[in-house]
Amino acid sequence: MAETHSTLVEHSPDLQHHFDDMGQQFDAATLGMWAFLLTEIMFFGGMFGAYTVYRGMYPEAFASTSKLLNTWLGAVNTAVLICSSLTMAMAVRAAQMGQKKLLIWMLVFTMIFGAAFLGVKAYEYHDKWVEHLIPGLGFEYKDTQYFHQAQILFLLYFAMTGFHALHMVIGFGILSTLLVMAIRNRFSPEWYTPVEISGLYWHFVDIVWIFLFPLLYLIGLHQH
Amino acid sequence: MTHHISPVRDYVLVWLALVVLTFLTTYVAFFDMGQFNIVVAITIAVVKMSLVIWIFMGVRYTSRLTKLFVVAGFFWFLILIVMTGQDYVSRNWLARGHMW
Amino acid sequence: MFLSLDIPLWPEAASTNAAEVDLLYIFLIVVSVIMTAVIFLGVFIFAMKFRKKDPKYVPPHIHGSNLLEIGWSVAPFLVMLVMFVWGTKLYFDEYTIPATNDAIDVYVVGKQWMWKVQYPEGQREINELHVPVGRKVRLTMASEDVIHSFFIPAFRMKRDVVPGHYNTTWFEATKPGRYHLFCAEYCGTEHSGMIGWVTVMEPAAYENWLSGGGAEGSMASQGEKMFQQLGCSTCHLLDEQGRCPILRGVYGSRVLLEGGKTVIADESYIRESILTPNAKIVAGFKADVMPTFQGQVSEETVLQLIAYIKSLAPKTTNLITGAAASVPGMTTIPGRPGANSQNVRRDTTKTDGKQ
Amino acid sequence: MSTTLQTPELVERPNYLNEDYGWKSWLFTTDHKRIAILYLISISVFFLIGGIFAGLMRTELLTPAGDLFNSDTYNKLFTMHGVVMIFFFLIPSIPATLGNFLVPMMIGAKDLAFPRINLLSWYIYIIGGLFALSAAAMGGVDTGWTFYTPLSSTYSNTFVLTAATGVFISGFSSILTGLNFIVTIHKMRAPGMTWGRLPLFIWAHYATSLIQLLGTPVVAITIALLCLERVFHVGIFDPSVGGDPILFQHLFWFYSHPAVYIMILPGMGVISELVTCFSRKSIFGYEFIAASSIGIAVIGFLVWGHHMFVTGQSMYASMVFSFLSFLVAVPSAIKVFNWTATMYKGSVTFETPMLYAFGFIGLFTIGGLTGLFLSTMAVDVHVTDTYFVVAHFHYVMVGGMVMAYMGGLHFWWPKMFGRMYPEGWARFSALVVFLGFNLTFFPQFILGYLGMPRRYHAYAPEFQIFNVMSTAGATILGVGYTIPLIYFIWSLKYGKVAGNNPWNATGLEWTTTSPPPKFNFDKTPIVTEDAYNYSHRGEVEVG
Repeated sequence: MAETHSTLVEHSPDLQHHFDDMGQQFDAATLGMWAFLLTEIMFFGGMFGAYTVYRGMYPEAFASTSKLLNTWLGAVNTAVLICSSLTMAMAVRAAQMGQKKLLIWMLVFTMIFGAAFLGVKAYEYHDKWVEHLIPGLGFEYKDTQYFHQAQILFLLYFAMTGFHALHMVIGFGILSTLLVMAIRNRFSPEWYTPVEISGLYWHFVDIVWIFLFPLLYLIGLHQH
Repeated sequence: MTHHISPVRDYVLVWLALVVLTFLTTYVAFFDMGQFNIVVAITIAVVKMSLVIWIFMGVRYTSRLTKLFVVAGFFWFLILIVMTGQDYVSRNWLARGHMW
Repeated sequence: MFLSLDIPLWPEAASTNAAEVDLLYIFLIVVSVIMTAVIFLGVFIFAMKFRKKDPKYVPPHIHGSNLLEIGWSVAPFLVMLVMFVWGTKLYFDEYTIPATNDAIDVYVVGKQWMWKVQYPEGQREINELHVPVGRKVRLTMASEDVIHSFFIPAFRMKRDVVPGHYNTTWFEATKPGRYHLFCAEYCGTEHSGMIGWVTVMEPAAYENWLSGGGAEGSMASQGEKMFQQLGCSTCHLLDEQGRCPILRGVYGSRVLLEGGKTVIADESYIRESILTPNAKIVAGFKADVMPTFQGQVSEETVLQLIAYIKSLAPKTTNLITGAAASVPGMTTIPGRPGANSQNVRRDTTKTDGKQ
Repeated sequence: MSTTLQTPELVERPNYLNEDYGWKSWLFTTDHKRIAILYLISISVFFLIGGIFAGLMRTELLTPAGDLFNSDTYNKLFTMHGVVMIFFFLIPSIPATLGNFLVPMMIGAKDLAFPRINLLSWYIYIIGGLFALSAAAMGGVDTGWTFYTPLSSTYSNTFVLTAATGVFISGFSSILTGLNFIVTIHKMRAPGMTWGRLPLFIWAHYATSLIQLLGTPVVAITIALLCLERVFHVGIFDPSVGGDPILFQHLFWFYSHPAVYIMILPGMGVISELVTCFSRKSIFGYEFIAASSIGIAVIGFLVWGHHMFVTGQSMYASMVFSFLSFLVAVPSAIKVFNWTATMYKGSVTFETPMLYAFGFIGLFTIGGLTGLFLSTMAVDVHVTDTYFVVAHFHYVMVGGMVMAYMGGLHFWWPKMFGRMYPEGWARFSALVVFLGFNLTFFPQFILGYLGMPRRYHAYAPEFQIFNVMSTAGATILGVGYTIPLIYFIWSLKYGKVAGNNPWNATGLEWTTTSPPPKFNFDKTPIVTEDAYNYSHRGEVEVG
C-alpha cells in the first residue's frame, strides 16, 4: 500500500514512473513473480496429473520401465541442482548486501551447476537415443509385455524433463543477463529486484526437479 | 524497505538437509514397501520443497499475501489431481457392485 | 389453419425412462419459468415504479439485508437439491445395466460415419436397429476409430462410444414405431450422415424378423469360424489343457491373475486379452506367448469371438475340470471367491507348468 | 489512427490520445489506455470474422439438406467460429479492453504494475490470432473448438497443429493480463482505497484474473501434449496404444469450464456499475456480490465433469460434479437478485447502457436457469450435444457477456474518447439486438429437446421450421451489431463532446478528464467514501 503521498518523491534512477516508491515496486515485482510461479505450478501440474492417472492405470508397466532410467545419474543431478539453489540463494543474499564480487562469483557458480545439470541431462537423452527409447521415433522395447505403456511413460519422461530442461535453459539466459548487469554494477542494496525474482524462478525450477526425480527414477527400484 | 537478510549458516544447513534427504529417498526406494513406497517418496519430496520455499525463497519473511499465493498454488494443483482421480478411482465401483 | 401445420414441439416418448425424464424436464421448466417471471417482473416493476420522476428525489442509501441474501441463496439451493436428487436417481437407473437373463444383447460398433449393429442370432445391420417392444435391450458398444455417441431422442438415451473400451447402456421400448438414431459426438466429415432408424416391433413381428435374417448363422457360430481361422484353437484347446488357459466356462467366472489379483472375466477382460494379451496374465501362465491381435481383428470380429466364448458353457459333467457349473452371466458363486473350477485349473497347470 | 481526433476546443488539453502521434506511438506504447484501444480494434476484427462464420453457418442451416456447403466446409466453419469467438473474442474482450483501460483508473493508479508485459500480452494475442487465421486461410481445421482426441490427434488431416498453436499462444496473453491485474489490484491502490471500497468492476476482474492465472496453463500443457501426440503418435491420448481420450477431456475441461467464468465475470462487473449509476442508488449487498465473484471463481474449478456425464465417466464422479454444478449456480443467483434489489426505491433512467443491463439481467437469468437443466444428470443425458446446449451457452455468452460488453462500451465511450454516441440510434440498436437474439436462440431450446444434435450440417426435415426462425433471428442480430460499429466510428469525429462525467457517476475514473491524461490523474486521488455513494449526486445530467 502506498504510504507516502506521491506528489514529490526523490526519483532514484531505478524507480519506474508509475510506482510511488521503491518498496511498492519491489513488492509488485515479487508478487508478480509469485503469480507467474502459480501458472508454472499449474503448467507442470497438468503433466503430473497425466502421470498420476497413467501410473494409476498401469502401475507394473511404469515400475518395470522406470528401471531403464539411470537412477544414479538422476540422484547426482538432483544434488547438482540443490547446490545451484544454494549458490543462487547466496547470490540473492550478496545482492541484498551489496557485495558485488560475491554476487558475481555466486552467479557464476550457479551457472556452472546449471550447465552441469543440462550436461548430464543431454548425456541421458543421448543414451536413450542410442537405446532407441525415444517414443514415436523407432521406439524399441525388449519386454513386449508393456510395449505401449512403456511408450507412454517415456513420453511423460521426455515431456516433463524436456519442459524442465527448457526452463533451465531460460534460467541460464536470465542468469547470464544478471551476470552482465552485476559486472556493470547495476545492482545496489536499494535495487536488486531482478536478482530476487530470478532467484525465486530458479528455486521453483529446482522444486519441480525435486518432485520429478522420485516420481520418474525411483518407482521401479524395489522390484528386483 | 530493509529486507531481512538471513545468515549464511541457514542456507548451508538447508543445503545439507536437502542433500541428505536426496540420499535418503534414493536409499529408501530400494526396499519394497508396496503402496508405502510412493507415500514415503512424496513425503520426502514435500519436505524438501517446503525447505526450499521457506528458507531459500525466503517466504518465512514475506507478507501473508505471498504465503497465501503459495498455498493457493498447491491447493489448485490438488483440485486437478483429486477431481480427475476421483473419476478413475470410482470408475468401476458400480461394476463390482460395492463402494470399495 | 396454422394448427394443422405439424410443428413438433415435443419429442415422442417411446421408452420407460422417457416418461420419467420428461416429468423431470417439465419440473425444471416450471421452476425456470417461475424464476424468470420473478426476475423479469421484478426488473420491470422496479424500473417502471422507480423511474426518474422528479430530479430532486434522492434515493435512500440501502446497504443490503443479510436476511434477504441468505434467503435467496438457501431457497434456490434447496430447489436445486430436489433437481439433483431426482436427476441422480434417474441417471443411476438409466446407466445401471440390468443383469437379468431375459434382456436382449445387441452389439453396436461405431465406425467413422456408420453404425454397425449385430445381434447374437447373427443378423447384422448398418444404421438400423430392430427391437421388440416391452423387453429390455442391453447395448454393448465399441468404436473402431474416434469417439461417437449413440443417441436415440425418442428413448431420451445417449451414450458416448469411446474407442479402447466398451460402453454399455440399456433401454426398454414401450411404443412400436420408427425412431431417429443420431450420432451426437462430433466425429469428423460425415458426422451429420451417421444417422439411422430404430424400429420397435410387436414381439410377434420381431420373432419372424429374427428368424428371417441371420443367413450366415449366429454370432457365436461366426465367432467359432474366426476362432479356427485365426488359429486360436491351436493353443486354446477346449477340453484339455493346452499351452493356454481353457476358455470353456471362463465367461463370468473370477480369474486368478499372476501376482495374486482376481478379476471377473467380462466382455472387457476378454477383449483386452485378445487385443493386448500381456496386460493381464492368468496365474501359472507366462507372458509373451500369445501374439497381440491389435489391428488384425475388427471390433465386430472381437464381438463375435466373445459371443462364441460366452456360448462355451461348460458341460454339466465335465470330468477333466470337475468344475461345478459357473453360471454364465454376471453372477459368480457366492462365498469363496475363485470358484473351485478356477482352483482346479491351478492344480492341473502345476504339472505341465514346468515344461 | 493518425487523423486528428479533436475538434478545436479539446485540442489544447493534453490527453493520452493527442500527446503523441504516429504508428510508433501506438505500436510501442506502454500506456494501458492505448493498449486497451489496440485491443478494442483487434477484438472487434475477430468479432466480425467470427460473426461472418456464424452467418454462413446459419444460412446453410436454412434447409435440411446440406446444399450450400459440403459437410467438410461446414465442419471447418463451426470449428473456426468456435475457436475465433471463444479464444479471440469472448475471453479477452472485457478484461483486455474495458479492463485494461479502467482497472488502473478505478483504483487511482497511474498504470498497470507491468506496462511492458501489458504490451507483450497484446503482441502475443496478435501472434496467436495470426496463427488461428492462417489455419483458417490454409484450409481450416475440422475438429470442433474442443479438439477432442483421437479425432484431433490421429484421424483429422486438417490444420490442427496450426490452430492448436494459435490457441496455445493466445493462452499466454490471457495469463499475462490476469497477472498484471492481480498485482495492480493488490499493490497499486490509491490511499484510502480499501478492499471494501473497491468498485465491483474491480472485484469481478480480480476473480477473472485468478481463473486466468490458475486455469490457462492447464489448457496450455494439454494442447502441448496434443501436439506431441499428433506429431509422434506416442499414445498419450490414443486408445489403441493404451492412452485414454477421457483424460484429454478431463484436462481440457479443467480449464475450459472456468474459462466460461472468465467470459461472464467481467460482464457481471460491468452490470454492477451500470445498474447503480442509472438507478442513482448504491448497490444492494456489496459484500455479497464481491464474495460471489470470488465464489464463482473458486467453485468454477470444481465442476468441469458436467461436460462428461455421457462419456462413461464414473457415475459417482458425475454425481459429485453434478452437485457442485448446482452449488456454483448460487453465487450467480445472488448477483441477479442483488441487481434487481438495487433498483428498489432508485431513480431509474433508460439510457442505452441501462437497456443493455436490462437485457443482460433477463437473458443471463434464462441462460443460468437452463444451465441447471444441464447439471441435472438425467436431463443432461438427453440434451447434451444437442441444440439445447448451443442455446444455453449462447444465452449466457451472447445474451449475457456481449450485452454487458456493449453496455460497458456505451457507458465508458465518453471517458475513452471524449465523445458521446448517438442516443437514439443506440437505443434502437439495443432493441434490435434483443429481438434478434431471442429469435435466434430461443427456438434452439425447442430444437434441442426435440433431439437435433449439434454440429449437423444436414438435419432431419421436421426440425426445419425452428432453424428458419433461428436464421432469420441471426440476420436481425447481425444488423443489430453492425449499427453500433457504424455510429461508434462516426462518433469519434462527429459525436457530441462529452464532459468529464456525462453520467454523473461515482468512481475514480469519472473524477479525471475524458479522454484522461497520460498518467490518469494530475495528482493521486485520496479515497474517502464507499464505492457507490450516489445519495448526494443528483440526477444523470445527459439523460
